[in-house]
Amino acid sequence: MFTSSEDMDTDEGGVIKQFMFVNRKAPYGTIYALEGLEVVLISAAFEQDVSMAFIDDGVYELKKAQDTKAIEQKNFSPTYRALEGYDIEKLYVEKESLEARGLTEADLLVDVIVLDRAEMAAKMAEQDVLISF
Amino acid sequence: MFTSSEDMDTDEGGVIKQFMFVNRKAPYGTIYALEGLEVVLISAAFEQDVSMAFIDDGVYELKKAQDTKAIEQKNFSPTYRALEGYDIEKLYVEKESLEARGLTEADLLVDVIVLDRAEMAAKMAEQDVLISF
Amino acid sequence: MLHIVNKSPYERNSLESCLRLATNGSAVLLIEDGIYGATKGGSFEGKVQAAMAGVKIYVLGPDLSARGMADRVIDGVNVVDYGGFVDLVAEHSNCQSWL
Amino acid sequence: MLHIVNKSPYERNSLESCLRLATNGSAVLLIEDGIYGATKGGSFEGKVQAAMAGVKIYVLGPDLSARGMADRVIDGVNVVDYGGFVDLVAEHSNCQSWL
Amino acid sequence: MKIGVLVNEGPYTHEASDSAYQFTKAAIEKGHEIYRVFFYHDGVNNSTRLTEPPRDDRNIVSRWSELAKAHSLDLVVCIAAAQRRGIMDENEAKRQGKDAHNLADGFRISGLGQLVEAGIQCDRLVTFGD
Amino acid sequence: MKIGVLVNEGPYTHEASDSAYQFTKAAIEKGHEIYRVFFYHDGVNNSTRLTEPPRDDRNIVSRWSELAKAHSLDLVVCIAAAQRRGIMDENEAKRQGKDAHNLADGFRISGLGQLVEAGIQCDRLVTFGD
Repeated sequence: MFTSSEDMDTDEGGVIKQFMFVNRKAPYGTIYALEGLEVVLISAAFEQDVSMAFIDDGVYELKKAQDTKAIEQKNFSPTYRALEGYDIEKLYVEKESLEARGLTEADLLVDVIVLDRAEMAAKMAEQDVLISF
Repeated sequence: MFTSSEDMDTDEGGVIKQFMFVNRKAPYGTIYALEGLEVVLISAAFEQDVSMAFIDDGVYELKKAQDTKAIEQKNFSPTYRALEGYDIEKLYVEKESLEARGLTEADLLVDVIVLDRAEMAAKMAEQDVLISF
Repeated sequence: MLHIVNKSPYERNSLESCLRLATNGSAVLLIEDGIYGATKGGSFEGKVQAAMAGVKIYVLGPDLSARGMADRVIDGVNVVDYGGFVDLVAEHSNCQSWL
Repeated sequence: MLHIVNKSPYERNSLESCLRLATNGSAVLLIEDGIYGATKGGSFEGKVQAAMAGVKIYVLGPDLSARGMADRVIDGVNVVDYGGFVDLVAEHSNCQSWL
Repeated sequence: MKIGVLVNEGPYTHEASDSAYQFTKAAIEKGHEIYRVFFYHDGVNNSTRLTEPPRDDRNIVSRWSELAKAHSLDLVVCIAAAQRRGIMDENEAKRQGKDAHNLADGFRISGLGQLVEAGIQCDRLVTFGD
Repeated sequence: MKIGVLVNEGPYTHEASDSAYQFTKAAIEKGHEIYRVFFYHDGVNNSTRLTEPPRDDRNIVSRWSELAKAHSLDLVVCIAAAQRRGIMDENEAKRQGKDAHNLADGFRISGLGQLVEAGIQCDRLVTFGD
């Protein structure tokens, strides 16, 4: 699923931009979380300063214990654990979004950086490129 | 736009059911209001007991003074006024939805029956078929 | 009457509108992203708890498990599979999907 | 920073989340069904009024007129056309669409 | 019991088509009659035979085709919605002067009246969408 | 200024494609360079030449084709998203063993890297979607 290698030309003349992929949707109900991950993985080949933000229902993407057998969709949640291997290590999760949903860091399947709303807002504001799903 | 005449076979053996088309989406941002109207108009040919419910952002569909020139979409709001000619006269609008949006009956482009939430709930419960957009 | 809700109550107003317009004695089935409405600990739980005085709440197990929420179901909410979904449709004389 | 919101605040949480995460001095442009967030008299107006202390609110005129809401704009909200939309994008160093 | 199913969203992007498929399969297993599955709005996009999902993913279109074949299901695609979105059978393509068509096996294109008629004929009509 | 545009929803169902088109046209009129319009998720459905909207409605697909022709726009359709949803050019159809293709004039199919590259090359990237 994540093996596409088209357009891997990374010779962009050394420009390094801050890219943030903003995830606000729950998994499986819509495809945005999955196709969002596909962009994130491709972006790793371009040697940019990449981060992901998980806000609102986007925090559900990281919930442990996903088991999709009965809905016959592919469980793509292990991919979040593979991001480290792509040097994508900045996974920011908004504290207020977690709390509103009764979740804690212990519920998440990967190590994240929890930011409160002010910190998250500041982090978003400093990006060069924000792509939202 | 509303002239399709496929499958106008109305010989259904005299069954008359209560059909309610439930409109909960604003116009133009999505196509549901427009394509919903297309079903409503077709249903008129089947001599059923047809009504429409306008709940939540669906009440915006009936707002006066729609002018779509600048977004280059077709203004389909006059169609609501044509419904009477199809004997579709039961347009139910939820009072609470209007109020939450700061609208009154005077803002609507067609005569409607305003129901409070309890009346609307009872009306929905008595239907045979509900189709929601 | 059976009400079907497939949206997260944190993202959209569907479940809130459904609960506002469901008559006493009707049933509400939560599917797809709607399953989050059946889970414990979040800020929407209180509204669902309050609604349970008048309506029966069901949640689709396959969608719960997919999202890793199978062990978070609010007490008193009934978990069903697709067969149970079909039974709910058959048992109630009409249904409305809150899209 | 420019925030773009295209959803009704009565249907989704997009505008509320945007206002929660917009830093002081940033701009918010309401387009498509998002324009209802810029209109007077509804239950969301207070939140927008409060936000205007910290952020500038813009609304897309073509989408307002399409929905018959051109005469309902909250005082202090700026109406722009597609050209003004482009200018807002150019004037701010980055932008985020709250889909 | 006679059941009608309405599918309002396309494949993959929303879970609606998956849910409708699982519901339909379960209803058949329970002995109910699926009178018709009607595809409206973006739901018409479930009927293109040109999809080619990743090998490790479900094939939503052919899954519908196969279910239709196995149980003689009536899968109806709304003509007006299909025209807006680029779904054509051979006849429509000819009529519209198009050089290609893409309707998958087991689907047929017809009018919205087929949805209303399903509402009249069926004991229940269940909607799946966004 | 160099501007990139990302379109995430298909034609007609959501206003996203309309807004993206009006924005792109206005940006060109203001003298900006549209570096690329990238179609992702259901946005790939904007690129099928098989649509046939009602005569009194806008033709979203050919409007994009014409704008591309008039201003040499680069309209790129994501290959992975296109395969899931049944959008094929002649090459892809051959490669996948499909008997038809439906890509409209002025669009080309390519990889997701083209989106990231647009993010790097452009001064601004604006997203339209649901």
